[in-house]
This record gives sequence, structure tokens and C-alpha cells, in this order.
Amino acid sequence: MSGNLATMKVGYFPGCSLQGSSRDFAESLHAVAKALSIELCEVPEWNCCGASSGHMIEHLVSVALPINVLLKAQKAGLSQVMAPCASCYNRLATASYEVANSPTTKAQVEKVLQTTPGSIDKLPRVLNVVELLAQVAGQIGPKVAKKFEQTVACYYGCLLVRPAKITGFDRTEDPVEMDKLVATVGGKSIDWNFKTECCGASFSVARTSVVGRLGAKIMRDAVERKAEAIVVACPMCHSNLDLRRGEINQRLDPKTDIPVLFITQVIGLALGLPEKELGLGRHFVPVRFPAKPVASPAATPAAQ
Amino acid sequence: MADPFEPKMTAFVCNWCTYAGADLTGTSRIKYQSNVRVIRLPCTGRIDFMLVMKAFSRGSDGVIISGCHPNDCHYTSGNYHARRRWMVFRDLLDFMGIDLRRVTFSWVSAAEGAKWAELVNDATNTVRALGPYKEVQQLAAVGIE
Amino acid sequence: MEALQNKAKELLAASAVKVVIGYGKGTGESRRPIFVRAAERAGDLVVDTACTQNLATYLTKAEVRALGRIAIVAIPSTLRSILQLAAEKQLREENVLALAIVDGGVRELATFDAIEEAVATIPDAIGEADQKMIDKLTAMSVGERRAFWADELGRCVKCYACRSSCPMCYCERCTMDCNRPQWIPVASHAIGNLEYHMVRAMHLAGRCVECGTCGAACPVGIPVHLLTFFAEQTVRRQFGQKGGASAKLDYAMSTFKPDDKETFIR
Amino acid sequence: MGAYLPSLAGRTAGQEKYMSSHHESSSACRSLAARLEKEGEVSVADCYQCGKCTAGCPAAEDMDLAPSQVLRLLQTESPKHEERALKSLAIWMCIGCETCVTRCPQEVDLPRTMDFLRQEALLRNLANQAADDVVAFHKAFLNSVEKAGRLFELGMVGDYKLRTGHFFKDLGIAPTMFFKGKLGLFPHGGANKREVAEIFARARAVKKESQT
Amino acid sequence: MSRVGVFICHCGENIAGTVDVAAVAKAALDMPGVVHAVEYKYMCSDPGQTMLKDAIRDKKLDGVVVAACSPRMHEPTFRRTAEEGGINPYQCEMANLREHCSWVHEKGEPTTAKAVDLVRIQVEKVKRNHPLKPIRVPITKKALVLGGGIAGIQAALDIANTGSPVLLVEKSPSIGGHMSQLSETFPTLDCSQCILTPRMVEVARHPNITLYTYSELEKLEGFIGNFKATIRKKARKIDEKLCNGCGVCQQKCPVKKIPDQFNEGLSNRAAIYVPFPQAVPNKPVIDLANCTYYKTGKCKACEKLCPTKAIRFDQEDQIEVHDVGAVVLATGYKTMPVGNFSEYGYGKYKDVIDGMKFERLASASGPTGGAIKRPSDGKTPETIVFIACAGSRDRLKGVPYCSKICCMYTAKHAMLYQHKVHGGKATIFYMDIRAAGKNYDEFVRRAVEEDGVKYVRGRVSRVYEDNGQLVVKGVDTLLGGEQLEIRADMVVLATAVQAQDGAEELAQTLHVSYDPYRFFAEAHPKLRPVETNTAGIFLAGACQAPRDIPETVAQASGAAVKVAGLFSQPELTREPIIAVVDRQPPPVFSHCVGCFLCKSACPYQAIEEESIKNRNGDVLKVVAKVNPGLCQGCGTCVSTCRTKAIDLQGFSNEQVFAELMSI
Repeated sequence: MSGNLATMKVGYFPGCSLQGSSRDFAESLHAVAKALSIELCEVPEWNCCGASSGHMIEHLVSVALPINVLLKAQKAGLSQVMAPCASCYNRLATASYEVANSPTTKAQVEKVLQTTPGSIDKLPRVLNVVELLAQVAGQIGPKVAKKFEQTVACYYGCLLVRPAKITGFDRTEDPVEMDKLVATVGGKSIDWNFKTECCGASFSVARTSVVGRLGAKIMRDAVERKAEAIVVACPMCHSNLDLRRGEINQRLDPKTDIPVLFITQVIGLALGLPEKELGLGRHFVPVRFPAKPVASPAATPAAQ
Repeated sequence: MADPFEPKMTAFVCNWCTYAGADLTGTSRIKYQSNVRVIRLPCTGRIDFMLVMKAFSRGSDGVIISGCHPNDCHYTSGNYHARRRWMVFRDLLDFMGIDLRRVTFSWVSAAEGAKWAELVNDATNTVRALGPYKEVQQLAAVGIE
Repeated sequence: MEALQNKAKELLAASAVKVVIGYGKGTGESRRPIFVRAAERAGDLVVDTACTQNLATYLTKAEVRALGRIAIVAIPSTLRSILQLAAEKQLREENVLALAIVDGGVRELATFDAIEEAVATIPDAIGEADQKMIDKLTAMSVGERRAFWADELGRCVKCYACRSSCPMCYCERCTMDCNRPQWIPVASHAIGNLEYHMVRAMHLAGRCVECGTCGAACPVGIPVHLLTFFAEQTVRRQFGQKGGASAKLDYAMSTFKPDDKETFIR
Repeated sequence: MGAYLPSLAGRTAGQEKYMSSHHESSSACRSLAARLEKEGEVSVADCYQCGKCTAGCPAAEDMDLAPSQVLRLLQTESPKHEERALKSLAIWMCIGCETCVTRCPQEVDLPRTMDFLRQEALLRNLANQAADDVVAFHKAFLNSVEKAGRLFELGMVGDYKLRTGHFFKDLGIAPTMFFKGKLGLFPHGGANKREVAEIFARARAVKKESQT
Repeated sequence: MSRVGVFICHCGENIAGTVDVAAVAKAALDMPGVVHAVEYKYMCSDPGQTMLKDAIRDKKLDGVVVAACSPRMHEPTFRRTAEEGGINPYQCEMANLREHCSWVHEKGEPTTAKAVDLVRIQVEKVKRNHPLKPIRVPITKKALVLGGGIAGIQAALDIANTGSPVLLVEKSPSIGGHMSQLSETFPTLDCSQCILTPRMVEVARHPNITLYTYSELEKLEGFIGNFKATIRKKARKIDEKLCNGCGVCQQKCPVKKIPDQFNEGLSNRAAIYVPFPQAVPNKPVIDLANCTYYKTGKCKACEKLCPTKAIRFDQEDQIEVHDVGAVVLATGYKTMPVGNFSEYGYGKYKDVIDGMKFERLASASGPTGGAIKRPSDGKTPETIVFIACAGSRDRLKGVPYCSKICCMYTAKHAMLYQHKVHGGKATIFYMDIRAAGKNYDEFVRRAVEEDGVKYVRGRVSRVYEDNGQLVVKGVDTLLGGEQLEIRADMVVLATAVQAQDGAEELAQTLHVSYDPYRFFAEAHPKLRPVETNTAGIFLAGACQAPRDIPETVAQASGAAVKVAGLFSQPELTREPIIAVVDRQPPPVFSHCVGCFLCKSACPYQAIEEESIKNRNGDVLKVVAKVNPGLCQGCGTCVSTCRTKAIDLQGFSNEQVFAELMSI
């Protein structure tokens, strides 16, 4: 994959949340992709990958669904598929890994999807958004309109980097790819301890308390180390740290209002794209630098 | 041909593992069929494929070849060389129409006395079931003036 | 063809080589080996599709060696023979010059490395007919195979034409001629013949260059070459090694991998 | 760690237990550990109980059993212990963050094990009550996917609320979400609904036969 | 026509009870070549053996078959008897009527028939036996010891004290090895330097030991008793004779900021340096990579200021070749680089260190003079955490095996810490405590009971830094898997013991085998622990497996005894069961065609090329030749040889063929 193709064509698996709770992610992604002349070819007729619940209670489904997506991508002649949602990314990667390494699972999936033998031997490569941007990092630098001069904490969460043997992306314990991207657009990123600690992921709905507790740890360390914003590449991380800020702030003193940005939004801002296109307006915690204390709408209702 | 057929079994074994293993079979008083005649060689590496051919042409109905397990060879790698030779020789036997059920290859360590007894019995029973190796013995008859 | 003749003329004239072993007109359409030792006879050399015999057989003969540096007209199997002989220390680089026949033209291969490169480009395939036959045989039941060979080898008169035509059978004393012990009876009879051909096959496994000259040489038309072909193929299949691939020794039957995979040792 | 039935006795005893639970017998005669090895390709025997998984688990403090204990309960292969694992809240509190397997010196795939146990717990109706909301969430989630081919968040949340009765929870943020354009009022089209439904159906069928 | 005697043993009832021995004897008499056949109750008894000897004489026997127990049992016995009887011992064969017949078959005709066959087989063999002489090989009574750690030192001293000269080769500039870096040693807590230094000096002074420091073995040829070792003496760039070790050069050298390996990078050294004060020899060496002169062509400060003018910038490596009779491998171990344990933050946080660093911190001769101080800020750690099994028993990121010494040295570390830092809190995360050894468990208990070290049964998941402290996220599995977070000032990782770098290459140069972890393999895990499968090469210490000091020393002495034993013989005698390549009268010379396919088949590199020349020295033929010193008699070459030019004495083609034909 050379970084400087005129237009780069890459398969695109939006995943459900990007159509709903994470519109902002989608919008910023498309805006940035356009600016960097990356053509995102949406996988035709894609279906949900099953995350986060599939593998929790129906394993075979949780493998079959992603493989089905990848097969569609393969039919559409896509050699790699980028899944912006870390959770989707992880499921797609895991599923490909399982069929590649477990004959039993492979056989079962072939049955379920009624595929012709051999068709799931050469599935498209799965990328996460950071991987994709890293590939074109070369072109970002020159295109920077106004430097993104904030100090941020890059938060990778669980599913981008774990487990190493499946994602094979970055350094599992101490990843740096996002930090590099922030640097290319003129930002500073702090060295901190919670880069890959879990934020509670899908417990956002069912076990808000867990999200609150874990989120608080994360925010505390980031703030103590003078981060002005958190940068993420995962819708769940985002909603847990943004949408659930009220829950988190209950456990924080002082409370914090530093915004949570998607890496695509950070790059978008640096490329000088209008905030609207980047969906910044959709955040619960307003994106301001430096964040000044506001009665964030998220703060009140969560307490009930 | 009145009395029931008793196969003639010839075994080529290495001195350090299988022969010792067979000794153990004895010291542990494990009984097995007496058809087999053992020819002792230092190592499976020494077992010339011609010996197997000769065994058949000499009228053996079955052949057993056994030595040290991989990694245990007294000569560190004689059995590895043997294994390769067998992998080719066996294919050739088959290709030339020798019935592979009459040739048994095995690893029997100095500690596997029971395995030796079992091996000999199985091989002997198999061959007994197959009957005398007429096909080859007939060949032997042909043309010997 | 001219190319070859000129090259031969030139080499002999400059006495860069003492003899050119090549093909000449035989009876009818057949071709026979000829030894051209004078530039003016270079015209006798012929190249065409009828040139199928592997001339490498002569490289190890003392009489030929005695002549001095040899140029040899080489078909693919000849090139492999040269490498295998080199690997077995039977041939020195400075004593042989291969004149490889590449689509009509002639290529001069003076070094083993050069020959190795050339050989590397040759596909691992034997004649279609032969392959068919091998497949047919392997598809048979073991009994049918036994019958097949019993019938074929029944005709063998132990004339050893296969042996003497084989470039790899250069031993001064063959197992066959060994009489203490007398491994194989001198007289030709079924079992002895079976043993003899098994010996050849085993001795050529991993060394056979798949020229088929032995089969062609058999006066009673036994496809003996199928045995050595099969041996070579099973070696290649199981160990990925190949006779005559390199001038450095890589003989499958005298090397091993601790993780060689077999399924039959209990 | 008290003494427990030797695994063999355990198995036979286990059989009766399984029989009594509505669950096809064939897979029943094997211990969970054995089935996990076959169906999930995870060997709990590999675990030597160092506890590294527990040490790093973000959800551990919400669990009634430490992750390493869950594995221990499977190692004994005694039905008594297996049931304790299946009834535990722990298996439902696992977030699937993969921290444990990333650091496990023996590469025991604990998340996969948890998946397996959750499915088994549902199958045998042993799921811990305290986890009802979690179960409800996952069911609602998959339900939505099974129906629409893609997740319809609002629908899912609605379904979830029906299942749990947490009607007022999060009500506060919903309007904001809507106003921020983060809640679509209608399911997304685009996916091949029938296909997805079939995948669910066939997957369940295949699962069954794989166990018989 | 041969005259064979057959002697059938009843072995009490053991054989006679099942086999009709009389019938066997009778049948034997009918076998061609057999002139004498008797049965007797106990052939191995004195009267039995006398009977055999007498028969040989009276019946003028030239071959003997003893039909009794397994040859693996009594072949040596009866061969000796045969020799005393006046024939070549290798004219005696045994038929195994007991283990292979009477003990495994029912009484009856078939069993007796088998017995007869077994006898016939051996009769046919013995008729074709040739008198063989044991092989005699001279021995060079000089030993080569590779590695100057405690193992090498001990082995060298023990061998030297038996009077044989020893070459001790050490690749670093001083002997002493890891042990010289250690602070105190378990389980007695005596100072490592104090017990080691005298040994080092003794080595230096010993008349029988030639010391090659800063040297490496380049090549080893030959075989037991007759090795040829090529040693490279790397250039120290100083004249060792002139240098008096005053140390001026080190003080004056302008380059001072080079991390000091001996102190595990906790301090710095100059570009010309003596590794440590007690180094043997106490002579500096110039570190070419860092010396200003070698980098820029200028400086030479040391040369100018050296009082004895000992600096030699132009000095070259020297190659020396020595004949040695035996080799002791004592190349030691290395500790696993913990870089891949990023969850422990090693390399990222200064205060996360490994055991060896801690040894230097605790050592009186160390950079802190034995005070435990944090590398980051020199502060004394009030809380310290030790993590056992950092790399050991870890399939994923480390090695699957147990490194054996960590449990003990970690206990020692904690103990030393408690002694040095009063009121300090030491916690050890462990999985199992493996303290099997004399006074070992007592030692560990002492750490717990007397020094108040806290042992926590569980592994650590992560270590991260949080304002000036290290947060250790662990677990206490004995509290039912309760998570445990400790804020520590320092974390010490008990890193795994691994095979030395280059072990593989060395093993290949020496033709000794090694295990999957690149530790050298012993000839037999139980009964030949200090021998390798290559005769004449022995093992000592951690190059074979993780070892502590007592074991290492014991094994080193063991290896030394093996060497001494070898050297105690006037020459090597070996069973003549070896392969030989035939020789024929000209013009054939040998049936060998010199294809040398046998060469790669030989497990012992015993096959050499021999050029047969005529009077004027031109080569007529190149043929194979078996080196009797190396050949172990497996016979793999024999079945590889197409021309049957190689044969195996004692199991010759003729013999085996005859055996087969006799059935």
C-alpha cells in the first residue's frame, strides 16, 4: 500500500452506529476522505456484524455475519475493507482470523452461508480507520490548513489493538499510530496510562454505572496530564466518554468538560474543513478550546 | 497344506531400542506368537532395503522393521535417515505391487516391551489372515533352474 | 543447427574442447550419438526433435574422459545429469562445456551456476504419455500392479542395457555384480528381475534426471523408466528435493528433516 | 479449593443434571471443558491459575467470581462447579475487552470461554437474574439485527426497555440525542433482511447438529 | 571349513523349562560347520565358562555360539571367555534363547523350532565373522574449556589439578562471568565476590592453565582425544606484558559516558576500561566502537599518558591453533531481554529493573556501594515489588520452561532489601515457590517469617507510572482472585534464563546437539548428564539448562572428572564395530566411486576423502575413508552405498545376508 495514490479506492463498512449514534464520526470520515481523495466504496447490501452482542450470546452468528459482509466486499472486487467502528473492525478481523485458523468454524460458516468451497479462503483485508489514515499520512501533512495546536490524549480503547495476534495493528500495550497522526497535523499528544484501558464498551446502555466508573479513571488520568481533549477512533469509546459524561462526572472532582473528538474530526479541523461537515455540533460535550466549564446537557439527565 | 498356515515373519530391529525393548518383553514375561525371527542390527540406519526384498524372496510372508523413536536414536540420526528411506521404499514396493500389509514399520523403544508383543501379534495375525505370500514365492519358483 | 555446427567447429578449431559429443544421423529418422573430434567433421552434427537420448552417460566413461575437455550437446535432462554428476564429484567444471539446445538455437553453458540457472527454468514435468501411465498404474489395485510388472519384468533378460544407458549408473561395480554376498542371482528369473529393478529405482530415487533413456534402451520394451520416474516423483513430493537441480550435493536419501512426515510407522 | 468429585464420577453425575435441564443429551455427557475444547477450541487445562487475567480485568470488581476462578470451576469438570460458573454474574459482566487474552501467558482465550458460557447459561436457563438487563440488551440487539439486517438503535433501545422495564432510564438523553441527530426514528434499509434472517436460522441449526 | 561350537544354556529352568534344549543341541550338530554342540545348566557360571574355554582348545573351535540370554546381558562375558579360550573375542556370538524365546513363548515344538532357528542364524553369522581388534586412538592430554564463568573456572581448576594442561577461553575481557556481578548468594548470603575472586586468582596463577580472555573459538576439528581448536585472540590494543594495570588510562580517557555492561548500565565507563576492579586479568581493553581515536583518528590520550607505554593501537587479532583431547562447554546463559513485556513498562520506566540490575544495586562493589536506590532519582524505595516469572513459564511472550533460579534469587533480593531498607515494604508476586534444594525452602521461609516479605500468590497484569510512583495492578488469587493495586517506588522483574547468544552456531561448530531452547543437549538426561552426544565434548553449568551456583559447580567438577578419566588412559580403545571402505588391488583400488553420498548420511562426520596417488604423487582416484576415531558404527553409510563398497565390521553384508538366508 503506497501512501500517495492519486485517488485511493478502499472498501467501506459503515456499521450500524455510524448511521445513528455516531453520525458525527461518519460525517467527519467522509469529509476527510474526500479532502484526501480517498474513495470509500460502501460494501453493497452490508449487514450488521453482530457486535457487540453477537459473540456474547451466539458465537456462530457472530462469525457468520462478518464473513457475509466480507464476501459481499470480495464480490464487489474490494481487496481491503475499512471499518471505522472499532467494534465492527474487531469483529470482522476476528471472524476472518477464526475461519482462517479453525477448520471446524470454517466448515460451519461455509454451511451457514452456503458458500462455494474455497470462496472464504481469500477474504479482503480488514482495516481500521487509523490504519487507513496512517497509509495516507504522507498527504495529510502538506494539506494542513490550520495547525491543530491542542494537547490531546489519544485513547485507543480495547478493540483497535487487541488481541495482537488478530488485529496485528500497532503496539498492543502502548500504541502510537494515532499519536503520530495528531503530530502530523501539528497537535501534541500526552503520554498517559489509559490508552488501552477499557471504557465499558457495550455496557453503555445496560450497565451505565460500569461505564461511569471506568470512564472516570480514564478521564482523570487524561486531565491530570493536561489533556485538552480526548481523541478516539471508536463510536463506543466516544459515546461512553461523551454521551455518558454525566455519569462520569458524578465520580470526578473536579468535573471535566474536555471534549472527545474522533481522530477524523481532528484531522478535518486541521485540513480546515467546516465544523458542520465534521459533525462537531452533534457532541454532548461541546468542542471548545480550551474547554470552559459549561452546564453540559449531558450532565443533568443522566442522574435519575 | 494340511496343517493350518503359520506365517513366516522376519524382523529387522535396531540393537539399542527395539532389540532392548524385545528383551524387556521377555523380562516382563509378556507372551507373543513365536513366528517371528529377529535379525539384530546396530541401527535402523543399517537396515538395507535389499534385506527386506531378500526376506520376501527367501519366503517370508511378512516383515517387521523397527527401531528407536525419532529423537531417541543411539546414533542421533540413523533412524531419521531410515525413515526417509522407508518413505520412498514403501511407495516403490506398493508401486511394484508388493502388498504393504505384509510390511510393518514401527518405533519400539527399550521401554516398550508390551508394544513389541502387540506389534508382533498384530503383524503376524494380519499376515496369517492374508495367507502365504504365494505371489512372490511363485515368482521365486519361476525360472530358477 | 548451423549455429551448433559453427560453435562446434569454432571450439574444436581453437581446441577449446577436445571432443564434441552430439547427435548424428542414425538409421532412418533415428539419431545416434557421435563424437566429433575434428573441426571439419562438425557438419555431421544434427539437432532436431529426434535427439532424445541423454548423452551425459558418456561423460563418466574413462575413455571419453581421457580425451580432455568435452563439449556436449545438451537436452534438459543432460543438463540435470551434469549437475548431479558434479554434485557426486564425478565431473569437474573445467572439463565440461554444455551446448544447450534452446528452441533451435544453441546456448553455451560453461559454468555449473549457469547450468543451474538454466535447469531452474525447466518445469518438473515428464512426458505426457509416461505421466498418464504412472497415473494409470497408481490407480490400479496392488494386485493389478503386481500382475502388470510380473508380466513386464517377465520379459527382462538382464541385459543391463537400462543400466549402461543411464547417466547415473556410473558405478564401477554395481550391486548386481557384487557376489559376496550374491545379493541378486545372476540368472534372469522373475524374482531376481524384480529385485534388480527395485535396486535401480531405489538407487535413482532423488538422483534420477528423468531422461527416460533407460526405457528407450530396453530391447524388449519394458517401461523401466517409469520405476525411476516414480521414485523421483515420490521423493520430490515428500521432501521437495530433486535430482540434478544443483551442483552442490542435496541428495534426499542421505539427508533428512527431523519433521519428515509419514503416516505408516506405528 | 475443597476436594471435588473425580472428573469421571463428575461426568456421569453431570449427565443426570443435563437430562433434567432441557438440553440435547449428546453434548450433555461431555464436561463443559471438553465441549469448550471441541466447540470453542479453548483448552481450560492450559490455565495454571496465575490470575493475570483477573489482575487486569476492568470488570472484575463487578463480578461475583474472578475470571480465573471461572476457569478453575471448569477445570474440575465437576457439574457442581460447572453450574456455579454458569449461574455466575461474572460471565455477564465480561465486557469482551480482550485484555486478559492479550496478556495470558498460556494464551487461554477467556473472552471466547465467556461467550461459550453465556450461550450455555441461556440454553439451560441458568442465566443470573442480576444480569437480566445485560441479557435483555444483547437479546434486543440481536433481535433488531435479525429483523432488520442492521441494528436499529431506537428500536433496540425500545425493545430493551420492554424487556427490562427500565422505562425512564436514559429518557433524559434521548431527546438530546434526537435533537443532535443521533437517533434515527426509522430502521435503516439497505441490508438483505431475508438473507440475514436465514443466517441466524441456519447458524442455530448448524450449532445444534454440531452438538449432537 | 569353519569349526563352530554351540553351547546351549538351560539358564536353570528359564530356558530349559520351555525349550527342548537337548533337541536344539542335536539339531545344532547337523548344521554345516558345527563340530561341537552341548547344553549346560548355567553357561555363565565358572564351570560353564571353563567348559567353553576347554572346548575351544580341545575341539580346535574357530567360532562359538552361546545360546543363552540376551547378548545385551552377557555378550561381553562370553567374548572375554572366548578370548581366554584362545580365539578372537569377536568370533563369539550369542543366540537369545531366553528373552526372545523361552520367556515369551509357550512350551512346545514351535518354540523349540524357533530356538533352533535362532541358533542357526548365529551359526551362519559366526562362520563369517572376522577376527577384530579393538581400535586404539591416541589422546592429546590437554583440555579446552569454553567460558570463564564459575562453571568454566571450576572445570578448569579441577582438570588442571589432575596435572593436565588446560586452555580456558573467555570471550569477554575478564573471567568471572555472571557470578562476579552478583551481590550475595543464596541460601547462605555470603558475598559472591568474596568466594569467587580467590578462584579467579587461582586460575590466573595456575601453572597448568593458559588463560585466553577476550578470545573466541573459531573452529573445532577432529574427534575425541584428537581435536584441533582454532582460537581467535581479539586485540585488546594493549601490550599485556607491559601493562601493570595502574588504571591511569581509564582516568584520562576523554570518553566517559559509555554505559557499563558490568553494572548493567547503571553507571558509565571509559572507552579504555577494565570491566571491574577484581577483573582477571586486570588489564584494560580498548572499546573500538567508542574510542575517539578509532572514530576520528585523533586523541591517543591513553598512549601519551601510559607510564609503561603499553598501548598498541596497531595491535591485530591473533589466531592460535591448539591440539586438545577434550572440550568442556561452559558458555553459560543470558537473562531474557524484557523489552517485550511492555505491560510492565520495562524500558519505559527507569524504576522498573530486572534482577541482574538489582544485584548490582545490592552489591557492595556496585554503583551505589550496595545502597538500594531508584535509578530514576536516587531515592530509596520505600515500597518495592518483585514480579516472579517475568518471561519464565510464559508461552506467549517468554519461554515455556521454569528458569529455576528466580524463586530463590527473588527471595534473596527481597531479603537483602529488607535488611538494607529498614521499614521498607517488599512484596513478591509469585505463581509457585520452587525452592527445592538444601536449605532453600528454609531460606524462603526466613524471608517471610523473619524479614516480613509479603508473598502474594498471583501474577501482575500491568505496571504504569503515576506521579512519581509505579502502580502495580496485580491479583491475590488466594483471596479468591481479589484485585490488588500497589503503588511502588521500584519494580524488579525476575527475568527468564535463556541460552547464551550464538549457542546455536557454537553447537553447530562443535557438532553437539541442542534443545528447542538452544540449550546444549546432554547425552542422556539421567545417566550421562555431563556428556554430549559427541564423544570428548562435555557440559558444565547453565549452557545446558538453567542452573544455580551449587549445581553448576557440581556439574563442572563432574565434567572435569570425565575429562580426567579420559586422560587417565594411555590411549582410547573402542569397539571395532565400525564401517570400513574396501580397498582393492590396482587398477581398481576400491569399489568406492567417490560419490560421497555417504558423507552427508554419516551422523558423525566420520567419512573423509582419501586421494590414492601413484609414486609421482598424482591422484589416481579419490575414495571415501572412514575415520575410526569418529565412526560409532551405526551403519547408515552402508545402506546408502550403492556399490556396497562400505561395510560394517561385526554386522557385515555377508554376515547379515547369511543370517537372513539361514531362516
